[in-house]
Amino acid sequence: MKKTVVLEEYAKQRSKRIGALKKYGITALFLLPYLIAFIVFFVLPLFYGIYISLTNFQYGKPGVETFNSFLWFKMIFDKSVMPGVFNSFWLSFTHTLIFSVIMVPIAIILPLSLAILVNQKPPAFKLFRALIYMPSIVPLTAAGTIFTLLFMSKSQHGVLAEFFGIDIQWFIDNWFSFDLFGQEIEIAYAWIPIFFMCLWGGWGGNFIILSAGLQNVPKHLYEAADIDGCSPMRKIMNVTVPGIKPQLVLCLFTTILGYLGLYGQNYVLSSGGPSIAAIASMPAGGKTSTIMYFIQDIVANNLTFKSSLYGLGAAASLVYALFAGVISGIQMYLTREKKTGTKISEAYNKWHEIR
Amino acid sequence: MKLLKKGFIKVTSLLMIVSLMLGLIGCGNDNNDDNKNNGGTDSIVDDLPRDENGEFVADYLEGVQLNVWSVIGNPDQKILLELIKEFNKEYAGMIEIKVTSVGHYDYYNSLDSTYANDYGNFPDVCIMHNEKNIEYALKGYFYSLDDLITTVGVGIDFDNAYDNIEKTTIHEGKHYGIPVDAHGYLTQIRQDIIKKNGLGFENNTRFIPNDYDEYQTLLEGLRALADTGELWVRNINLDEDHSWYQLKNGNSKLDAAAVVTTDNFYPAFFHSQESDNLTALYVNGGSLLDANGDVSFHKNAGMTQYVTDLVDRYNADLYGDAGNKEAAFPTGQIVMFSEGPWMVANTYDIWWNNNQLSTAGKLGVTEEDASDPVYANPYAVARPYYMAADGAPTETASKWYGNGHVITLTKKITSMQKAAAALIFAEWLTQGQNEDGNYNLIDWCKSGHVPAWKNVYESDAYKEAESKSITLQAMGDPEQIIALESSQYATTLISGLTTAVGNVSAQLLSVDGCTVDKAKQTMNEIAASTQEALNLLKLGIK
Amino acid sequence: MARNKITLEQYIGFRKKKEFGEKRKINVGKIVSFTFLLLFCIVWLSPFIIMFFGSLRGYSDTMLYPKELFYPHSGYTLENYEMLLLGKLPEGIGQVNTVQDYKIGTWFMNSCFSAIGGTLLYLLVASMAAYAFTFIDFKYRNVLFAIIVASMVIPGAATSVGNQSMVYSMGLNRSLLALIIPGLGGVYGMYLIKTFFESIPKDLIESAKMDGYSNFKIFYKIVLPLGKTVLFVQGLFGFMGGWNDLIWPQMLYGAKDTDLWTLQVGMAYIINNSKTSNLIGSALAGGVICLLPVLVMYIIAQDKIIEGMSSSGIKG
Amino acid sequence: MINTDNKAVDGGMEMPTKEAAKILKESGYKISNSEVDAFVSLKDINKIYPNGVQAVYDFNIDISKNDFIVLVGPSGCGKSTTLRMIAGLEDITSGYLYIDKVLSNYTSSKDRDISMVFQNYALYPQMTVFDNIAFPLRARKFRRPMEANVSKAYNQAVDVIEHRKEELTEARQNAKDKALNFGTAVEYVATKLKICDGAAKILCKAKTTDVESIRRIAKIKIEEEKAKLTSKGYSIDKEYRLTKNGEIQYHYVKMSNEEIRSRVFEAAEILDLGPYLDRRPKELSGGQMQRVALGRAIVRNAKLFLMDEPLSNLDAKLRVQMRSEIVRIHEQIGATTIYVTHDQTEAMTMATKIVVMSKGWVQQIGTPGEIYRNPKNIFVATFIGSPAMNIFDAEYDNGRLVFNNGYEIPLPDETISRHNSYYEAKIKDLKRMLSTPDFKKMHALKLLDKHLFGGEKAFDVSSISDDLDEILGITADIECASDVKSAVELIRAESRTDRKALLKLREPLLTFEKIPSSDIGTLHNAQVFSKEEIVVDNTLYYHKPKKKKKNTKLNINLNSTDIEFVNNLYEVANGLLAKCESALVGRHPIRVGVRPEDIVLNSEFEGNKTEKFVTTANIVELLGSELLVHSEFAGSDIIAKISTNVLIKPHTDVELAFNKDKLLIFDESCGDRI
Repeated sequence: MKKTVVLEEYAKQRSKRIGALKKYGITALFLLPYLIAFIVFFVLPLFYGIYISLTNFQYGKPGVETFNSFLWFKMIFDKSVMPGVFNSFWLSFTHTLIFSVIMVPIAIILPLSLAILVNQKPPAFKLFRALIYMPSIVPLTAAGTIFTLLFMSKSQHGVLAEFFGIDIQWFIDNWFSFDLFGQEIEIAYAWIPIFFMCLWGGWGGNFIILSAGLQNVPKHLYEAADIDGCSPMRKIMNVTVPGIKPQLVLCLFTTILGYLGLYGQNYVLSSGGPSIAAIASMPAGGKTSTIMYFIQDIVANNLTFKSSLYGLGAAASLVYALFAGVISGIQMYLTREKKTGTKISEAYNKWHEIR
Repeated sequence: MKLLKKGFIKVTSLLMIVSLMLGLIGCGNDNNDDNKNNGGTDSIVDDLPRDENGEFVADYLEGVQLNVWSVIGNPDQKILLELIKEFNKEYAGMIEIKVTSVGHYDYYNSLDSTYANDYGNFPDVCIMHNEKNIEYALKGYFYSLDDLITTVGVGIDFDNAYDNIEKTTIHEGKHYGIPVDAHGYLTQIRQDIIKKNGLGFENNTRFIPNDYDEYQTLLEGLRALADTGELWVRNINLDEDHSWYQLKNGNSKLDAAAVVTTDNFYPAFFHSQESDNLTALYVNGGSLLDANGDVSFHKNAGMTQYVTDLVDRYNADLYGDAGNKEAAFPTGQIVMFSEGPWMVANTYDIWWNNNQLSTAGKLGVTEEDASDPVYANPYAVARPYYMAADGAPTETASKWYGNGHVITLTKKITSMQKAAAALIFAEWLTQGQNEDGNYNLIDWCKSGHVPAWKNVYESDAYKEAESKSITLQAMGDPEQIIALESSQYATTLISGLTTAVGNVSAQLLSVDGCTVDKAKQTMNEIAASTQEALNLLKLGIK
Repeated sequence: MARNKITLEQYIGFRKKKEFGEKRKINVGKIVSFTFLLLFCIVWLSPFIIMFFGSLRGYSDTMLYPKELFYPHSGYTLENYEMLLLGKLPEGIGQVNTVQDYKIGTWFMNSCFSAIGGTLLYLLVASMAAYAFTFIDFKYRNVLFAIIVASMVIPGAATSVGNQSMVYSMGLNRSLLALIIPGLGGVYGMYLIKTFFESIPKDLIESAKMDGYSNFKIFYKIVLPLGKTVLFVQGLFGFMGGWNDLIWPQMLYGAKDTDLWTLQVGMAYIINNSKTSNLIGSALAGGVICLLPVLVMYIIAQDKIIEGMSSSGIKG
Repeated sequence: MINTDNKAVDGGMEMPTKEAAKILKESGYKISNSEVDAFVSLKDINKIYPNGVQAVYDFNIDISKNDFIVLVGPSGCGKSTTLRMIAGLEDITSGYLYIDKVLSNYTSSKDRDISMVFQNYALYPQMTVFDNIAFPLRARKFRRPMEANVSKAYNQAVDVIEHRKEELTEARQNAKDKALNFGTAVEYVATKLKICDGAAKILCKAKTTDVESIRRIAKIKIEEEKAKLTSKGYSIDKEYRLTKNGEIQYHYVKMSNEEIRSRVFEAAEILDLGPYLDRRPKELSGGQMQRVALGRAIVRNAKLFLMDEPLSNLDAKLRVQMRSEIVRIHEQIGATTIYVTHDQTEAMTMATKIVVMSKGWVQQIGTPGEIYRNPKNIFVATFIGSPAMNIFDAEYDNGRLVFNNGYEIPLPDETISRHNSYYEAKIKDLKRMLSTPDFKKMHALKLLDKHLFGGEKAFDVSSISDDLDEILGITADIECASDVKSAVELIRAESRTDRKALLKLREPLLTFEKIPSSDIGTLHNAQVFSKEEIVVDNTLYYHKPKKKKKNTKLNINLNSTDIEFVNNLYEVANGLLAKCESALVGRHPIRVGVRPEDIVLNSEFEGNKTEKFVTTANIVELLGSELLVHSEFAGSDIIAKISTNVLIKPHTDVELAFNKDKLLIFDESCGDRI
């Protein structure tokens, strides 16, 4: 028998449906261009990368590759398959870790202290703010040329050698060496020019974000701290730093990712550094190699590796992506908003009973 | 939290489906022609019009366009372009060659990326270095040419090419490229400084060292004189003051235009890495790969001698990377450096053996300087004779390494007409003769190359050209040049050898220097790592 | 200038203030920060000075008289700039196996086109997406946003090969679009804009909806004008990113299509060439040339950025 | 660190500067002033902002211990600036501030031992309530007697073991079944048995409960500590305090957790913040946040409490509740408090002493009742009391007040005599003022400025010569006469003079040193509260120019003589004098003020009331027990507050009358109450 429906109910249903449809239409209209670009140029290549890392992909001839049962991943994680690749990968891994452990705190504390100084609004602070940000807009090539000129050897008339008589073969000699779980790690002098180049121009963005954050810290908190008898140091720790916590978290996130993916500086300056004999012809077999250098050496710079070892490059970048993901996950977890407990109010109740 | 999880799964799965579907389209439509992977020529369509008995009809080629990539950069790029213009004029209407010159800095990079991603722009003919011929042929880029030549009936006959040069283009008996020329790195010498300071051999008449000992004594002599400041030096740059002066300080001349001083004078510039290493290897009978395909350059005694000599005999103060060699050589800061012959022929020769040096009285040139042939043209060029260590096998002792250029036909060619046109061009360049009878190849060789073909070398037109150019005289008989052994992993092997020598010479500069056995140990380690790279590549390609 | 008139009481108050000699509380913080910042800037900008003076040194000077950096032996010459801009080789150097002649003009235009065009397009697309993420609450909004933000972690290298073959298969690589279109999926800019849009009071949007504004009008009339500051900030970051990017264009355009190169790729090619035959002067001049436009753009925009960032309270 | 031990030296002594520095150092830079006996006193405090705006004029007040002072006034009257000056957040331009009899103009705000509650609470967002309140205690070091902690702890432990063993076991049992972690268990036991944390720790840790072993350990430890201390020359008195040859040694040490905990819990108990101690400020409501801010201030029991409009962000009901709470706390703690508000009801209900301020000037200081009953001038009268006092314009005709609608009120003789004596005093005062040299100079200035700023560039001597003579006459007997004479002769030398010469003449006239602040105060009131509101170019009175950037410096070159004065005090004083003289003689306009509750129903009121008059009640508001009748009389609308037992319907005529002895008369020109 014919389905009967209450008119009012039907009208409500219909308008609800049209409303939903319209809303989805609008969302599609707004979101689609971005989403398409995001999928086509990020998600898709990512899956294609994963697909490549599972096959012995020939750069020249796509489509001919066959599944090689995780050969590349075995090579990265199992020393016995190809010791040279294993050593060079994990060596560049340790280089990246040590360097970012040194650089990340500096790249946060230096801009933070400069931001605090500029926030004191000394005379001509606008000029200082401009000058401090300027090194970080210098493109990689220009900065590379400057620092190569600075650190060239005496015979090549490097500026440091010529003017200050520092006659160290920066890109050849070793600075010192130490062993880490039994494996001898040599720290080359070449790391010093890279360190100075990162120190010089790496943290401009952080400086801008932090100085913007500082200006949002409410003034009356400083006055309250004054009244409560705070020393300047304690004021910074209890008012300034918590005040700019969201900006600090953002800067920490981007800086960690930035230095884990260090490539430009050591490519331009020392192109992987003095080569280590044992892994010289392996991808990134140098003393200033980093993970990204290992990947780029396969994917872009070295033609023979590029044509036949592309899968290894894709696998290495996936391992790196996983590692970077884990690190930023930990960082997010550590800096999340802490939930409040009830410990103190319990103690209070007991104290109250006793009284 | 539950909603989030459920929502999360739904959205991620949606994203996955969309991207996979798009992915299939993405890599699907890569226009990968089928004939990419093997060398076979079956994919060429035989569209050549033949008359009844298999001969070609008269104008069987018209309007064929060839897209040629050439690796040759300045300064000899000009000469090649002129030759091609001439060819186009001669074959106007039949064959037209459009040449794009891609510098050696990224020739092979763009070859790879165009082949992989942008096949439409892949060249038809490549003029490239002969050592990379087989490597790229086996990547599936080039045709094997033997049967093509017979079908097209072009006058290229491989047996009158020098087989020591031709061997790099052969793989399993098939030719993958037509050799054009050969050129090793020549050593430039300031014979006037050697003569003035009395360090020449056979009582100061021969200035080119023939073996290690003579080379060593010459360098040490120059160094000793320079250290004590008695070294006579002069500047042979155009319209500079050419008068001799000693490096002793306190010499008035010295302070004025004090360019060369005791501490920036170096007897020789560092070996030009690649070709000198290979010369040392081949001259002493070594080879990059041994019979069963393993890395063996570190096993050759001569090679190890060459490397250890760097450490104990030619130590760091005999060699300097004296900045820019083109600028240091004329001023007298360095006496010997090695550079490609194409630079010598086209640039330095005319500059430094200029007539200013032979006209007495002007710019400080004395009567005696002007008259003496050695002082008049101070700039001499020679082969690196001294590379042979004392245990070197006799047949290779007097030879030297040289790479060269080669013409290859790429898989882009699918019509026999184009193949024929390409081969005709190759024949024209290597064997062709212009109207007054001498080979076109000779014009090319004038810019500092030695022909790879016997008939061209033996032709008297070449003899006459050789007499005029000191470079060709220095390069001598192509028979002496050993080209690279043909191998699929040429780049990795060469870079292995270069890194080995590079590492040792870098250690020389470093603070704690380098000892003989340390150098040996580095050689072996790098050889082992190159071997491992080889296995890796084999693994990848399987 | 109209003289300020003051009341007599005011005048008497000033006199008393002067007699009492109110101790001008010297702000120690200001003095310390001024001196430290001054020293810091001098040390930090010395590389710029070296670069600039180095590029004015003639070719032979760098070789023969290395010590005289600031007052070169044979005076300042624009030799290096001529070599780069006009391709005129100084007489001292033989043709250094350069093959491509330097097309600085086209490279500069390419760089401008890709940097400015790319940034503007990205701003439009990203702000529309940010608008959708903040103001329209469709079903899986938060989940989708979480996924997009999570993707920030994955490095460029992991997707570079896929991107490259994607761009080639779309045939983009024969035009400069290949520099612009892939960038539209960038996450950091959209995240920045979204955090700012969140600080726009919601009731503003609701009231506009009440007056019958369509979503587009709201976006165009209210949200964009309000968001001017963050768009400006992201615009500058985008421009800097686009202008200084080297790895992606270098990977994309091989050696042969030089007229598609950006300035950075061109400079890298020159610097690598000149580094081998150590024409340090021209390498530094190359550096100055690619730095100059970004510098000018930055000086114009710099106080706008800081004010924009601070007033908008970028919370991050 | 506040060194409260050395005695403050008397600031009044005269001595050569060299010696002064030495003494200052000895006294730890603490100067007190013998005359100053009040707990907190402010002498002639002035505040001039760099941009030239003067926020506070000559603020004088003496505050005795546990007073509740309220600074009240319209917004922008300088009340919170004064508070911030006392708190040390703003610099004091001139004048002396004594806190606890110590000159603390330039001591930093953390050494002034004050605590402050801000208008927007200023709580640290990232800390829990407990930390927020405990923050001041943790931030500084306190002066504590040095104690021999070890022996104290062990003695107490031994004592508990011997006598109160079962209490101990019971307390430990409680802690165990409440599953407290060790730290909180120790605190629990310590508070339960009222012993110090150290002792509680020993007891909780000691596994065996046998007395013998604990006593043995105690003896060794105590001996050890005693040996150590005596080697340093200390001896331990009964309460374990270290004494050195007699007096108790003090040292600055951070407060122990136990003490902080108990102090914070006490404050929490007063403000019943118990359940919220773990919360974060953003999770609390406005009232709770305000109480936390109060807690933070209380916990330190500082000498002085400062509150900057703490209730202004709360809703009405909560505000009333918080008011009573603050008063309760004030009585409980008894700390002197300075409270700033713009709501006069708060002032009336909470204050022991109210300071009414307007435009930077203190109008009146007094108890609420005093201020309510006899306000000093019309501003105080209208400001205090809600609904506000009704003001009428009337005329004083020797003993009678005549309103403009003919209604007359005969005045008692006592008011008349007060009226005449007021005016006579006023006239005498004004005459005295006008005869002072400074006012003479102002008079001369008036004459001169007429020409100077008339707009011409050059003047011929003849046209201004009579003014010159007059100036000479005026300034004849004051000390700058000679300079004026010489300047005039210079002008007279030529026939035409230019501005420069006149400015030269003006220079000596510009020095005013000895004008007492009270005079300036009266003239200020005259200008601001008089009826006609002299339209003063108030660009510069304390009012922030909107357009101009906030801190651009006032671009007046003060030591140049080319300054144009907006008003001239001589003129004002003269005008006032003229008015007062005319007031004495015949009819003169006057302003009459009547409180709403003093307008009574004619039939109801028996007391001494004036003639009745009939008005129509436009609006009648029922306010609980009273009626507010809005009507209109003699040209200005009035509000009467009448008890509700007579119901008045709106728009009906009603007979009202004024309560005669509550009539207030205000002088028309300077707003003072007569």
